[in-house]
Amino acid sequence: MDTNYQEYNIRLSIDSRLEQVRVLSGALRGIGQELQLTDDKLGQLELIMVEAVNNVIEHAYQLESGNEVHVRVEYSPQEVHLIISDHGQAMPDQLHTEVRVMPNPEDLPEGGWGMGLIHLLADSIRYIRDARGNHLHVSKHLV
Amino acid sequence: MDTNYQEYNIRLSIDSRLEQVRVLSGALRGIGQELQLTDDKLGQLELIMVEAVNNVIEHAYQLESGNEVHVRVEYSPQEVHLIISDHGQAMPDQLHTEVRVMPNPEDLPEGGWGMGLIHLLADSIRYIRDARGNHLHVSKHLV
Amino acid sequence: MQVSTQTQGRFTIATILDTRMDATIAPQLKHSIAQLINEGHNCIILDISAVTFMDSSSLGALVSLLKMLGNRGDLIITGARGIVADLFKLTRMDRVFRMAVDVDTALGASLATA
Amino acid sequence: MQVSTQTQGRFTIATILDTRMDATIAPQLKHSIAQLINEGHNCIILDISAVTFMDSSSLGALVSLLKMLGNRGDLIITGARGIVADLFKLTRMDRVFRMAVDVDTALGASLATA
Ligand SMILES: Nc1ncnc2c1ncn2[C@@H]1O[C@H](COP(=O)(O)OP(=O)(O)O)[C@@H](O)[C@H]1O
Ligand SMILES: Nc1ncnc2c1ncn2[C@@H]1O[C@H](COP(=O)(O)OP(=O)(O)O)[C@@H](O)[C@H]1O
Repeated sequence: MDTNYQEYNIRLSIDSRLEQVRVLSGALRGIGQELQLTDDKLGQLELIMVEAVNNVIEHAYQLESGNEVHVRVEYSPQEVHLIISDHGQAMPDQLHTEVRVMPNPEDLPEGGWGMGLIHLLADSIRYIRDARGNHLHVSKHLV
Repeated sequence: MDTNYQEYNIRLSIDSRLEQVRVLSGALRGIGQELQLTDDKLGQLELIMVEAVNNVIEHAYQLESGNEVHVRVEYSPQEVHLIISDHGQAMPDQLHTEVRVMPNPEDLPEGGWGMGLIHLLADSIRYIRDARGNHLHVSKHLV
Repeated sequence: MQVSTQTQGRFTIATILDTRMDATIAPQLKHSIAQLINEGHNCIILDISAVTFMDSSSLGALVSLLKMLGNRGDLIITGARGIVADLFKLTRMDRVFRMAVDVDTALGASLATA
Repeated sequence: MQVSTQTQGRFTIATILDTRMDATIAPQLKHSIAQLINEGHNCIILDISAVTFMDSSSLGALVSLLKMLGNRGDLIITGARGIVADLFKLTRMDRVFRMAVDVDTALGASLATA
């Protein structure tokens, strides 16, 4: 447990239903405002979180409610970490190991941007599977 | 699990350190703003939560870090429930069963207002002890 | 989701009144604009200047509407800002949609090219 | 915690620059105002108009400062609003502290009673 008083740590969790994602967004924005993140950084963190959580609900849990989606927010003045955890189906490896190619705009895609956006917005991405589930660890520099 | 789309549910948790309480406050404010609570109600909910969480950290956990403090926020258009949970020392019964007498202002008290404030601000209070710990359940009407 | 509509010449201006366009809103968004299209409103200006957050599901819904219109009409997006504008840029979908800073600019540009 | 101080006649105006007065801030608050008192500033106007949230630990810190001053001086609280004003009322500590809506009112009232 980190004892640096400049570091903040909070865990958020919701049930795996898309309509619950907005309260998670609200919580993240409130945390960011309390810690005086800029609107820019906060918007980017919100988009990262929502895309990751939507993926968990839609793919890892196949839109089945009654499962927990966890988001851990770790803040230091240098960077913010978001750890999105689930105990559903794991993500295919190439989705997090390779920078994902965005769908071609000319094809008029209606989806498939989620992980690509996370790759573009994050400073680093790590995906870990352990006994407690799948953890997408994303970091974003603040300075 | 409630499936009414108008109901929102989120669980927040921090480590038992007073300096972490502000991120919990930030999260609650962000949630309240997302759900369009008035500033008045939101301020009251924040004071209830902070007083309860301070008590958990100071009394239930005796200012010992490394313990979890959980806050569950349940929203419906009619009311908000806050459930503050810990696995520390339980609260003396008369603190939640009786409306607590506030310290006399003339005595120039330097504390002892916490539970009294919660009684004054909440519409109902319940304290439950079970295998998972102590749960202070507070509700506040919105209409 | 709340949308207010208004007619201006050959254009139907649909203004999103919510501040959030996410995966819950996307199907509703698709439905209400599709309804406008089915009623014969083929030149739509979608004003999203009130929107402070948008995710890729909503972007997908907008693309489906663009396809629905095909070359029978127009869908112009106005007022994207902050992270909403970023979403269009990062996905390069700002090249596919006609976009304008605000409704007046969209109307002006359309007159000029009419 | 950040406090800015300024002198006006016999008054020292201490302005809290933080928006939050909580259990983490309370000891710092106590310390910095106690220091002012120890330096001989006995008539203090504590302007908390920037504060949007205050808990009972901070209220306790203010009471300890009031005690420290005893009848050697004055501690006037200005600018309490919203839930901060409610905290003083709910605990009935608004009867114990001299309170004013803003610094000017506090200074005016003090002149009138001087
Ligand atoms: N958390 C996840 N768990 C399992 N599979 C996933 C997860 N996230 C994404 N996927 C799979 O990868 C594909 C691409 O995901 P993504 O790039 O986010 O686009 P989208 O979700 O819009 O289709 C998804 O369609 C899904 O099959
Ligand atoms: N969550 C708790 N667990 C155990 N004891 C508690 C708890 N909350 C309060 N107490 C006890 O009750 C007393 C009164 O609490 P309270 O009215 O909140 O005032 P304060 O915390 O300011 O002293 C505390 O001093 C403590 O001894």
